[in-house]
Amino acid sequence: MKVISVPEYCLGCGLCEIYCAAQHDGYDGNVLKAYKRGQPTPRSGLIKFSQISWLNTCMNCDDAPCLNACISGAVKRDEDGIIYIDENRCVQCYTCVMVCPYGHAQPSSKSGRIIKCDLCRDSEGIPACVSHCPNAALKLVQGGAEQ
Amino acid sequence: MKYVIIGGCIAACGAVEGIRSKDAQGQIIIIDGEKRGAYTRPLISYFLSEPSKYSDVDYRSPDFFKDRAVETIKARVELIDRPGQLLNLDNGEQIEYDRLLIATGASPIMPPIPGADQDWVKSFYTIGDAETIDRDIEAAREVVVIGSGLIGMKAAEALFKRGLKVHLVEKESHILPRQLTPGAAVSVHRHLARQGLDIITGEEVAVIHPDHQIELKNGQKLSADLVIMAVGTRPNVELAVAAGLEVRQGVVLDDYLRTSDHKIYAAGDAAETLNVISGKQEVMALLPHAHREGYQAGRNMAGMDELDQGSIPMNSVKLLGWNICSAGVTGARDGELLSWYSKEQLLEIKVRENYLIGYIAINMPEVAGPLTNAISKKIPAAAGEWQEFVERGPSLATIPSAYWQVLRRLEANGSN
Amino acid sequence: MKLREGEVRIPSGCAIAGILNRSGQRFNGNTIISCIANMHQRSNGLGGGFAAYGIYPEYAEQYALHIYYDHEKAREECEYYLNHNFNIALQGPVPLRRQAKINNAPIIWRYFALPKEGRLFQEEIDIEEFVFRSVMYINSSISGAYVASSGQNMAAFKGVGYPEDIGEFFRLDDYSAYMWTAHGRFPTNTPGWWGGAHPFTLLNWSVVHNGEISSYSTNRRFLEMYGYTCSLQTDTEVITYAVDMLMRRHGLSMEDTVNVISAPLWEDISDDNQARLRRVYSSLLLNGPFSIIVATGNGLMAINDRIKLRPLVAAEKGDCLYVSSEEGAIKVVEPSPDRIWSPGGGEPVVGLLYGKEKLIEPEPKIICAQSA
Amino acid sequence: MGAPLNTGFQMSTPVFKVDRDPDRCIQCGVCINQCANEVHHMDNDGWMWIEDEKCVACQRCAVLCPTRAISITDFPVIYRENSHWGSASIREIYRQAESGGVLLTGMGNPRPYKSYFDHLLLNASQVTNPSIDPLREPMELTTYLGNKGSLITETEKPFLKLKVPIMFSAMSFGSVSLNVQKSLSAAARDMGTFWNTGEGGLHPDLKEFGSCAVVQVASGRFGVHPGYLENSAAIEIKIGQGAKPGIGGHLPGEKVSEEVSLTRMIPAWSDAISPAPHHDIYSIEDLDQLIETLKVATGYRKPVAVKVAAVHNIGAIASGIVRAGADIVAIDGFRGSTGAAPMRIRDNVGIPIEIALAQVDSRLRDEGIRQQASLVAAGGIRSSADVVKAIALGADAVYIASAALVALGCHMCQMCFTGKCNWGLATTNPGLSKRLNPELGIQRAKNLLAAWGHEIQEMMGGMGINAIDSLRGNRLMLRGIGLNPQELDLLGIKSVGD
Repeated sequence: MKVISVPEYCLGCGLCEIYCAAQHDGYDGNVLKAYKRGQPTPRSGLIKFSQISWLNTCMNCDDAPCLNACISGAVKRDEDGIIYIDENRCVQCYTCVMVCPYGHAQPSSKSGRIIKCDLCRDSEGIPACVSHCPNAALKLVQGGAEQ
Repeated sequence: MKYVIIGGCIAACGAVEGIRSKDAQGQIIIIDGEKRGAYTRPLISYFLSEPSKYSDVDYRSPDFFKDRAVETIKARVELIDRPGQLLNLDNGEQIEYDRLLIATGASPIMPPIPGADQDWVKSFYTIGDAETIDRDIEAAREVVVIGSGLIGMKAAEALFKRGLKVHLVEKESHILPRQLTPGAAVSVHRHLARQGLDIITGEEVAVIHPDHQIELKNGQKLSADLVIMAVGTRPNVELAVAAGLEVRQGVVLDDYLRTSDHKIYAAGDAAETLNVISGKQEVMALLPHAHREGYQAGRNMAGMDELDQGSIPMNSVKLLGWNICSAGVTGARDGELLSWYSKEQLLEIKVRENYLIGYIAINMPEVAGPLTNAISKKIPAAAGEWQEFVERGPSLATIPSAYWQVLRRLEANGSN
Repeated sequence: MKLREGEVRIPSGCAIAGILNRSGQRFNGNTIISCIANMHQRSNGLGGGFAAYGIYPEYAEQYALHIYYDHEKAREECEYYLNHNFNIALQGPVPLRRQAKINNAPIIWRYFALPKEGRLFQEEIDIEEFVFRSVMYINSSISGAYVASSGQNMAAFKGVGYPEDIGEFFRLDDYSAYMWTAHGRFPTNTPGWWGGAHPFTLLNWSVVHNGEISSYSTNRRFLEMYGYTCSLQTDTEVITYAVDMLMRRHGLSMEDTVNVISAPLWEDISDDNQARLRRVYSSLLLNGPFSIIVATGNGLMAINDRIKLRPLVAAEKGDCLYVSSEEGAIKVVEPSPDRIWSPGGGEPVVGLLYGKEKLIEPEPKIICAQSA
Repeated sequence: MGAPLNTGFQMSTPVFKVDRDPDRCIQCGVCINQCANEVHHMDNDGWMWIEDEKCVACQRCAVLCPTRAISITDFPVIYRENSHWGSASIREIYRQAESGGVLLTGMGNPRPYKSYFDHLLLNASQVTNPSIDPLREPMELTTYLGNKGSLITETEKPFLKLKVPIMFSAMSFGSVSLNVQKSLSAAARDMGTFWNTGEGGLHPDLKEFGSCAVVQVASGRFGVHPGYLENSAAIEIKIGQGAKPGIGGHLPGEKVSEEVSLTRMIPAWSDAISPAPHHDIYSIEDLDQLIETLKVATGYRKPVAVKVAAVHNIGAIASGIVRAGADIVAIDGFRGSTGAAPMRIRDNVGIPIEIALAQVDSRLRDEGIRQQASLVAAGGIRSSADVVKAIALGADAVYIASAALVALGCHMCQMCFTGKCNWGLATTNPGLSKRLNPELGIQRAKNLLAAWGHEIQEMMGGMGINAIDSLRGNRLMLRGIGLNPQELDLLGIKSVGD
């Protein structure tokens, strides 16, 4: 599974980032609380590329470079095929960052450890970015990207 | 089919995964001379910096081999009998093989410096080394690290974090000589020096005196309770040489990761593989490569005929808070150098005919991944796009559109 | 002021029944009275009636006009009109049996008549169309006059009361017919007007009907475009006119007529003719619950609405065909039928005299729409 | 000659007031990047400010704000009103004194004229006949439009088959975005009904939807060529539009993008003005000729519709149109919408569709020609109940446009003519029109038709009717409430209780 963008219909409004941030770090989707009380950090960043934009989500690659490159075993794949970060194991070497073709996995500005899209695997339902996109420019689809 | 792998570390793990991706039944035997199972060598510096926190350095879960029906024999191989397709082990056993993988790794180089044979002069390559040093520095206050490659730098950082006074001696003109240009090295050097690391470049150790005085060639003397040797590694090719396989610096392989004997493959730090930038076979002793080569060799051993795609030299390292990523060619002779910098950030890229061939990114993790990939996948940009990337300020949004098109992020339907 | 039926539309429930002897053998009215009386509970004493075919063999070529008058002035006016347009072979009051259960009967006369040749020539229309227009004229333009039936060798006997009492009142035991239909009515208010009772007839058509046509206004407004004046505001009137228009004026076969008034669902229509019929005559789809018996001198057709929201049972015994709202009513007059069945929605039960192939013949002329 | 004033000063206060609750605002910037009218701003130092006078109350910011921090209200300073001079009248005079121009507007007549649909009530079966449960019994909505003829023996004329008696009304590419047309055309195809190109030609991307398109031929003849006529389900001659009877179309130059210009076959960025009349139709016999011409041009294989605005003498007009050979007559009531119209025309010309429809249906029946043409009612249909009422009054089907746009996200700000539709509908700006993802639009439009279809079936079932044919012109199913005898008579219905 992965979330893909449809740049043709991405408005660049940024709601995906906002809801992504509010979904993680224990804010449980409460945008107001996340932004008023905390330091919400989106897992996926919006790329505004001249006239078009898209959300730079994780492709959960079949042969994932990050997973293969991680020196500490912090990058893991769960039974659903979702690649996620075991933050306790991350030593911040950024090897995964260096090999991710999408520039998706990035260090958290708070902890320095790597954060990435985990398809909101800790929450019910579809990922927050998909469910809050006002224009269906994000889709949850099966399969991973080839690398 | 019976697979035998000499060596039990990263490349071996990759090979097991590769074999099992095609052959669920074949017998796999790993012959591993190390006491410890597969662990992540780069983690030993983290262990050294904070042993309680980083005690777990295993590369895979403890049941990794068992789950994949792999038999492990703790022994050393004395001889590869190619005509008989047999291995002679130091415990007297003989093991037959249908396919053999040489994944013997590398060993640290101990330079012939007078006094280097004293017991307080240590190499820093295995977890065993790290554990020894950890014990020895309980009473130590000062340390000299010889060599400022990645191992040396991480050793120096770990010991510095443990509260020791660290002297770093590099014979080249700047630190991280294989990774950084002189220009990029300056800022890293300053950053580390500001933190309190004593870095001496362009200088070599002449003698290590028994009185814990380390004399440099310029006559300067440093005192140290401990000396760490980190001047590089060399592939473990003795078995291959003895078996009559073709060996240069490492074991020579064809495009399918086969040695000159097509029943024998090699992968990891002992092997020479394709550097897609130089187009040459080189030893690139890096963990991600070891896994990838092992995996590919494993698949081919299991009957696939897949060309090895090759790889590029690349490194990511964090030193006292600074992240340094580099990949591809960083030497002065190749391509056009474009650079961008702001406070505590630096990006240097090397461009040759619209192709990116190398980069150094200091504290710029955002763009590192796509740049690495642009080099390794040889994705051409339109004329001037790399220049524009640097001029407009490097970011994902300024990466050449050709790159995103190859990743199919810019297609109209947006689907992958 | 209370509006009489014809000025107001009154929904009602009903019982219907019909018996046909296909060999043309005639039998008196007691049988159909027993049959309809068995369904007493389906009526409420506010309407009952019968149609009888083959009762006037001696005047078989004449149009038997049974006309109800509210008062003598209406009779005078109507007879003036009839005398101007028809050659009347015989006229007089319909024989009645006065008895306590039937009150407020109108003046009931019958005329055996044929249109005057000269008038037909003037109007340039055929004889049936002339009679049709005359009936329309009398019903809509002569106040207090109402044509109860206008066919040949047939008549309708109807009024306010239980059907068995109406049968008694009209001395139906004195008549012999090869086909009888009957109707018992359960209107939801007090119509008190004899014209509103069933069967509804036009020319040789008679219709008895149980149900309420939800499409009434659609059907009526469509028929009005073709010169039908719906003076009664009853569903039965609309059904009769619809059948008349389709079969007599537009020349549709019985099957095609069924495909219009009780059209199959679009999803069940496969042939283009059926689809075409639905497209052209979509406004004549009789929608809502009904079971009806449509009769002509040739026989009868009983049919349900297309999803069978009202009861209809049919039975056969020898030459006789029975149709009724309830099985019990048939069993009263024929305890051991050869076959008894319940036809599906939109599935017609057709009974014709031996030797007849259609409900009406000869081939009718097609008369196109006319502007008002 | 009018001329703009040499000052930016404006007499009027803003119409709307935009409030941002600082306790809720997280400065995410969605409001800023979503407002094409540039109401919201944030300085580099994080200071946020608002220009109320630019706000059109389209609600885009309020709807997308993730913390519901934004609310839009009427600006609280009201004019010194009296019962004759409302604030709108006063404000409009200020605007005209400043611009010297005709007041333009969009969407339908918003004035508080009587809405007859709201004075009609439907019947339902009780006891004397059963209502029908649409969940268990078939309930047919299939509708055929065209000249049905009176006799089965006649050669059948071409017709349209609708699975639901609702079509999407004319909205040209240019007045609306291509994505709107993509949404409606695919929804029409999937739901078995039709969409209408409007007077703007057929964009090449929509070629495959020609088979479910009613292609319009209007006074400007924009985009009309043989291939356009051929690639269609039916052809509609547009004489008039309910929002602006008596005047032509007006697509402001700002909306005539390159693509619009190619599709319409007119110069880019210039106003596209359709003449008020067809200059080849100055009388009814001319219409006859144009209808015949279009039929000849398409080999008598397509029904030809004529669309007129509901005006005073609509009964006679419609009769003439049918006698001129139209297979379908579309009547557009005065609530009908537009992408751009002079406000005075929109608000003061035409008559309600309910009355017009009843009159036309009765007139055609009186003349015995109702079978020769189908009637399509348009202009202000808001719900399935309006559809049922229109059909009971005599329509064969209805056109919806405003309702379809609302389904796609329209918030009725009436600013279509500016080309800055924040919902991406009435615009050709690529950055704005991408705001309607047709994938969503198609589903929303389909859902609307499906929902209305279900509701129509429920209402029909209640009346004991299981085919829409039996609802058509079934005025006994209607009763008037709060209508005077003359209105009841004009509608051909009885009062409640009667």
